[in-house]
Amino acid sequence: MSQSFDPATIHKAILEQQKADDRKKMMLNGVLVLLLMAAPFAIYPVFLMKILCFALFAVAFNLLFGFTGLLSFGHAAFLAAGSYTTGYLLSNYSGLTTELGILAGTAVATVLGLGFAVLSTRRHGIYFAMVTLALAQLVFFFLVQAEFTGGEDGMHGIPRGHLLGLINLENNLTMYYFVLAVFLGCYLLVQRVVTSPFGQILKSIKQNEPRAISLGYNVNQYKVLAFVISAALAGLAGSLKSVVFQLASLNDAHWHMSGEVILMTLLGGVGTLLGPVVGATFVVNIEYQLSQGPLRDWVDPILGGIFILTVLAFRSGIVGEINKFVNKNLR
Amino acid sequence: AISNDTVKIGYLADMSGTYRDLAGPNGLKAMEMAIADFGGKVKGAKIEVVSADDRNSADVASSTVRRWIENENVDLVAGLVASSVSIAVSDILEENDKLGIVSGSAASSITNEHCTPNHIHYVYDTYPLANGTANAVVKEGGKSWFILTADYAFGHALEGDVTRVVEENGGEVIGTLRHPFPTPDFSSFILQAQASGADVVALANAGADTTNAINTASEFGVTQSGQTLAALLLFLTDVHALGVEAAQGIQLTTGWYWDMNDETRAWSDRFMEQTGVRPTMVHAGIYSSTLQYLEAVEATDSDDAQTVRKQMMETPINDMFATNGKIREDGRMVHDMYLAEVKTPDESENEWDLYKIVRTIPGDEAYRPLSESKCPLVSSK
Amino acid sequence: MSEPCVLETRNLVKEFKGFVAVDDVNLKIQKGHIHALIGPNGAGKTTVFNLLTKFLTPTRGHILFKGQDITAMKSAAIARKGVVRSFQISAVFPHMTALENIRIALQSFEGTSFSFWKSGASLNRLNERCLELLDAVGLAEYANTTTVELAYGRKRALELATTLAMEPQLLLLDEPTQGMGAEDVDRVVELVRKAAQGRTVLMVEHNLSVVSKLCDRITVLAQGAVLTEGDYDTVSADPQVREVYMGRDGSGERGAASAPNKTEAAQ
Amino acid sequence: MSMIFGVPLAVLSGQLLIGVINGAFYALLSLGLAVIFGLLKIINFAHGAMYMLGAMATVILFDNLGVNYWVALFVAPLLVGALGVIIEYFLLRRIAGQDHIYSLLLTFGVALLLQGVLTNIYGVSGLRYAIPELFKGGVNLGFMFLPYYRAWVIVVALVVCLGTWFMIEKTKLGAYLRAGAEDAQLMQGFGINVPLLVSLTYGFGVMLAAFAGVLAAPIYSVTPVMGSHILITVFAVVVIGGLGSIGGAIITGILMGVIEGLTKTFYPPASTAVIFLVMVLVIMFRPSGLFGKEA
Amino acid sequence: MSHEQDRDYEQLRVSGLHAFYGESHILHSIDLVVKRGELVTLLGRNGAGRSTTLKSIMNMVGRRTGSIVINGEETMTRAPHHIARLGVGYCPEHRGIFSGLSVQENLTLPPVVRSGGMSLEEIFSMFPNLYERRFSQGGKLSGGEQQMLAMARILRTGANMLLLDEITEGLAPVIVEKLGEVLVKLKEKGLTIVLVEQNFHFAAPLADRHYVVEHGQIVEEVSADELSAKQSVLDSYLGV
Ligand SMILES: Nc1ncnc2c1ncn2[C@@H]1O[C@H](COP(=O)(O)OP(=O)(O)OP(=O)(O)O)[C@@H](O)[C@H]1O
Ligand SMILES: Nc1ncnc2c1ncn2[C@@H]1O[C@H](COP(=O)(O)OP(=O)(O)OP(=O)(O)O)[C@@H](O)[C@H]1O
Ligand SMILES: [Mg+2]
Ligand SMILES: [Mg+2]
Repeated sequence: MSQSFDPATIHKAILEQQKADDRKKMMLNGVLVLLLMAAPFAIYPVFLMKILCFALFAVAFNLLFGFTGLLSFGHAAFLAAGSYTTGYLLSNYSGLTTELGILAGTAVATVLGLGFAVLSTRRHGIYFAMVTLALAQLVFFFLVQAEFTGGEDGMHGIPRGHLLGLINLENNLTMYYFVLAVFLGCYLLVQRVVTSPFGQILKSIKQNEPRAISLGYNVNQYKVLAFVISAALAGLAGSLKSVVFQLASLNDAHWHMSGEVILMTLLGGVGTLLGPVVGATFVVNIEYQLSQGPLRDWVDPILGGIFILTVLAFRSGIVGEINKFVNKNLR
Repeated sequence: AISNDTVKIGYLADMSGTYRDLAGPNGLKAMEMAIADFGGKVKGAKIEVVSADDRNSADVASSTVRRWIENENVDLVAGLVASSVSIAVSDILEENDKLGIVSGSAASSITNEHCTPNHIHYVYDTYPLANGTANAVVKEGGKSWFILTADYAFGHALEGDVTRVVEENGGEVIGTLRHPFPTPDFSSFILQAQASGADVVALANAGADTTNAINTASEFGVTQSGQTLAALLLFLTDVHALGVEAAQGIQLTTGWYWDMNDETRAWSDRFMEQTGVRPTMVHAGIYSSTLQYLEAVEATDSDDAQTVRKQMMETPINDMFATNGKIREDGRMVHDMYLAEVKTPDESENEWDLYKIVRTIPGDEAYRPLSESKCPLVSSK
Repeated sequence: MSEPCVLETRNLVKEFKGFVAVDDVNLKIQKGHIHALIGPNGAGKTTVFNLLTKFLTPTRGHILFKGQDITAMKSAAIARKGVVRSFQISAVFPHMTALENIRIALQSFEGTSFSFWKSGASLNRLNERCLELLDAVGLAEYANTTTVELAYGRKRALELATTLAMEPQLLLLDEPTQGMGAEDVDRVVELVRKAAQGRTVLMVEHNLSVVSKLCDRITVLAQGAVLTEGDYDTVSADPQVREVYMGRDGSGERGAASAPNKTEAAQ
Repeated sequence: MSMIFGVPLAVLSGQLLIGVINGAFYALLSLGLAVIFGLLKIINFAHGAMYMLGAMATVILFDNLGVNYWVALFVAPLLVGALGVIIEYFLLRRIAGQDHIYSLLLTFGVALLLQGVLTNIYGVSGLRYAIPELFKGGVNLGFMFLPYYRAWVIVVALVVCLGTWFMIEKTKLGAYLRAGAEDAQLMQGFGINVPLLVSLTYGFGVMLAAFAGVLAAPIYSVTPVMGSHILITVFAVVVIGGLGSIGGAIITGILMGVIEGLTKTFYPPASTAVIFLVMVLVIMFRPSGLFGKEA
Repeated sequence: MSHEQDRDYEQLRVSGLHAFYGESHILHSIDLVVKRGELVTLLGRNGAGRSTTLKSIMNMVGRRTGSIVINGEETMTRAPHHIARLGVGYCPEHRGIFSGLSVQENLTLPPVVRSGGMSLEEIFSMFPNLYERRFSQGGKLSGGEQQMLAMARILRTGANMLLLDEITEGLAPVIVEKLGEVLVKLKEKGLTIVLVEQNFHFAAPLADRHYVVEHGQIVEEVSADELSAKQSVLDSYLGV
């Protein structure tokens, strides 16, 4: 106790540790990038793109849920906003280049996110979840009613078009690398956001909101910004998806989709960066494998079983459990 | 020649959701029956079946079909129930020049504005359903109509078709009411239908909505108060679920009924042995279309989509499902439809003894004439 | 009384559904003072704090900070003005390190709190100040320790350090020694004394030995209203105060004093 | 005939009555949810499935064992309640004290499981169940034809709702439950067998859902998916009423039935969306719902 | 029954008690014995493990090993509600008031486990504040009022062994004084009391014996008559 601690030494130790952590992060990022670059040579690219779109969606959701502590039950609305907007624009304005269509979809989702955020962030816990759910249901209702969405049938035959008017995206491999680039960009952005000065405030709000208020933070503004970023990324995921699959459908807007993204995130590991990616990969795969195999009539009950098992047996998710294991055994 | 020495058929349908009973796992059984009846091989080539649950999602369906085509060399995609799925899938088929046979979908747009040279719509669509039923009911004196419409594309289309037929026959639609999809409780709507005083209350919806509406109508005594109930899209499974008590007297149009003749009965008996239930028109259609497809493959010794489709269009269809059916250039398989009436409890001898066939509607009269078609494939335009 | 008044309340009232918790309270806190608010349980002390920091809205009355009416301001704005409270129940960010806890407070002066694109390393320049503050409360060695793992007393110290990081002009402390052992109480007394230099402190405290050691002026609340006001000796001599608050013994001392001698123990 | 916004008054009163009847269903269902959430802090996404089980059990018991409606009215909820106790004992108990979200996911999983298994056995077209002989037919009220069965529904649902409300808000057992909701461990430290209480409460909550299911069997199409459609709506009702508010759930249930009914009259396509609109508005202005205690 | 009156009757015997919260090992072999009618304190620094000891006795911690015998019954495998029914009244740290219940409901909530508890009137006369606010919600009480309520409600149950955790925390000196009187009365009635207390000034005159807890172990036992002799040892343990 009487031992004196020199702030400079401590500071140095802290910086060292930061550097070590950064190195680890870089390495992990590197591995991820390499894996994804090589993947289409082993796995069907459209399937990979599906995984990437959902992974982006889950990463976006996790920014809000895992890092800000806000459980949105309406994120499907942004996915749908992105996919319908992009789908509509690309189908109806043939002059539009693909990336502009995607940007427009993202922009609409962003604005919608701002609307949701303003209406919901003052509420807490379950109420927050329920307001977002209700708003998303209204969006769903709008999409069912509106003429341009094609109602139940959805939008079909959305052209993939040309990137920057030059690169033809009809080719699956080209499309894949475009989607991958966007995904990685967003993933790194989120990685940055959660460690940024802003991310620190989000973390503090998640852990102890009244205290953050008493330190002079207008927490609602922070929540709104986090929400908007999350919505924008979710919208981007939707936009990409509509280009990849060349369709937009009501499934994107259904509350089951909002539930599914929660499952993905949880299964992968809430509040971890890689978790949602792993979770999305897992869920998309499982659904696909099951619906092909002899158990195809049993997809729902099996998914149900996975829900139950996850919650009971590994609540911190795949990545979370691995982290725990590593921390316990290798530190 | 037959690619890879295999004819590979992908069966894609809703296996677990709302439309499960319509086609679903039993549809796969019907397809397997057809393959077995055909002999299990075409021209020495294997016939393989892969199947998947589309989960009623265009996303799932399209990624499955892409994968089937690109990685597994699937030649034919069959089943196809939800219209959103059928439309999405036919786009992909066209892109890759593979063949699809839609058996479960109702939307007439599938061979109209959404027609492609790569698919066939086999069993029925909303046009003859509306046509057949509305025609018959108006002719029996049901002049003023009140339509309960499921509020989405399919319902709207059906409503449009009915309105046209009713008005053409000198009737009048005095009210329409669009209800959300799905609606668990119809009492409010039935009450409004009763209050309208219309002769006929028509249900332009499907599945659980229709059965719910019929149940509620019977509970609120719609027919007792002198109104006629007309269900525009009602499957055998729906009527079975409702029971003749609630459904008796309802008129409906169907593409096929298991108890029409010895041939249909014989096939249905075999089907029931395997599945425990009587087949719907979709099950029968899947059986028939698979057979027709395989015969075309055999005749042309090819599994190329265009070759087979052309052959199928040139061959009249005569089997237990259809008499003199023909596939038009827009992909519509045109065959006779039947106006049926649900039996009364006294008439019905067992749980599947549900319909009496009132009238046969010749195919050309039933389906949308090519002259009205919006399909760009139609040469006469 | 030449010193200016930092905080003033005028006829402050808070009613809860017909129950008056704070009844027409006029407080004047002088600059540089450590001012104590004492009174029996349920007198309304915490409620007054809540009103001052706008965790509750006054039913009537005004609050003035350095002459400016802040009655209508929001909590966060008041905190940014320099009126900062620490909580009756320990308030920290449990899954951050001690250093990060303090950094959150310092960040509010940085103007980069919305910069979601900036690297986290940009915050490192705050670390030095954080460590200074941690050192001041004797927590330097725990800088990198996650807060949940800290013992209760240390959490309190951390919380105080965080509060100090806000450069408060007026510090509101609600029972800073509650639940602490003798050792910690003494440490906190020292801390508060240090923290009070150049600042004004308003504190609620039931431990009278702390009050007597620290406070320049004391306001006694009872049933929501001011009973009396003065320095420790005046107040503790007041028979009314003795009756409603201090009790016969009047010492009200707690663990801060050394263990009692035999005579007291035998009593 | 007098008209309101182009709707005859008679039709309107009919719609109001229908709204109240549907509201009684909502009330029963949301009451169960509110009991489970309010007392156990479990977000029971299996509630729709339990409602469905109640209805399915009624039909299956009749088809296989010839159990009639009146017996089913007791037996089906008891069976479902027992299943609830089992689910609580083997699953939910293990995540007690964890974040709400886990109970939501767990029960959602249970719902998927039950629904999926039954779909594979019974299909989705619906099972048939006849209105009990006693309630066949109806009475003409002048402005509408009221089937006897619907009248019965409203009476019995209200009685059950009020009884439940009384038990929870006014009795000692209710006080135990409310206290257990806040700090179960401490309650147990006082000598109360909280784990048992929790199991029974969950069982009771799902029994209410199953009871609604039995009432629904003769009038709605009984399918394994019947619960999933209604679930989200019922959740909205509970939130509007104020999570955990028992009385709120009942009153709001009826209120929402009426609002939905009126929407079905004036602008039918919005009738499922209207509840969510109301919910957004309510939470905007009354953050903890119409009858909720402050959050 | 007769042995229950017996002053030498061992009401609580804890031996070799270890306790864990998840991974962290908090108690390291605690041994203590409390006789009928005794008032024993657990002293120690913050975080020493005193509250954890009480919670372990109630079986409210993650995992325990060792032995806890209450009224002659081994309770290691007993559920908490069973332990309470043996006549144990527990007043937790941080009060544990049920905020949604009214004061009166809070008071009458814990079931009576034995006869001989106080009546509501007695309690209200002891704590007039509570009487005034009896219809308020528990959560709306002031800190001190909650503390009184937490203490008061176990007096009603007739428990004959009380585990009290920091009951003077946040109370005005007058009330603390009154609580002291209450404890004396309870002792006179023959109740056994285990008191965790920071306020040594309060505890010293009441207690028969003191245990000093440090790092999850009992490091010292001091009886009332040894107090002055061991003053300096105590001071050093308590960091005075
Ligand atoms: N939200 C509320 N609703 C109703 N009454 C309240 C509310 N908050 C506080 N009270 C009442 O107001 C009175 C003052 O409470 P307050 O918490 O300010 O007391 P205090 O002086 O801090 O007491 P203590 O020293 O015990 O903490 C108490 O009687 C309390 O019951
Ligand atoms: N729920 C918990 N989970 C993990 N660790 C805990 C938990 N509760 C207490 N601890 C740890 O156990 C140790 C002993 O805590 P305990 O509460 O028993 O101390 P105490 O002697 O009562 O001190 P205090 O004066 O702080 O109440 C402390 O280090 C504390 O951090
Ligand atoms: Mg207070
Ligand atoms: Mg303690």
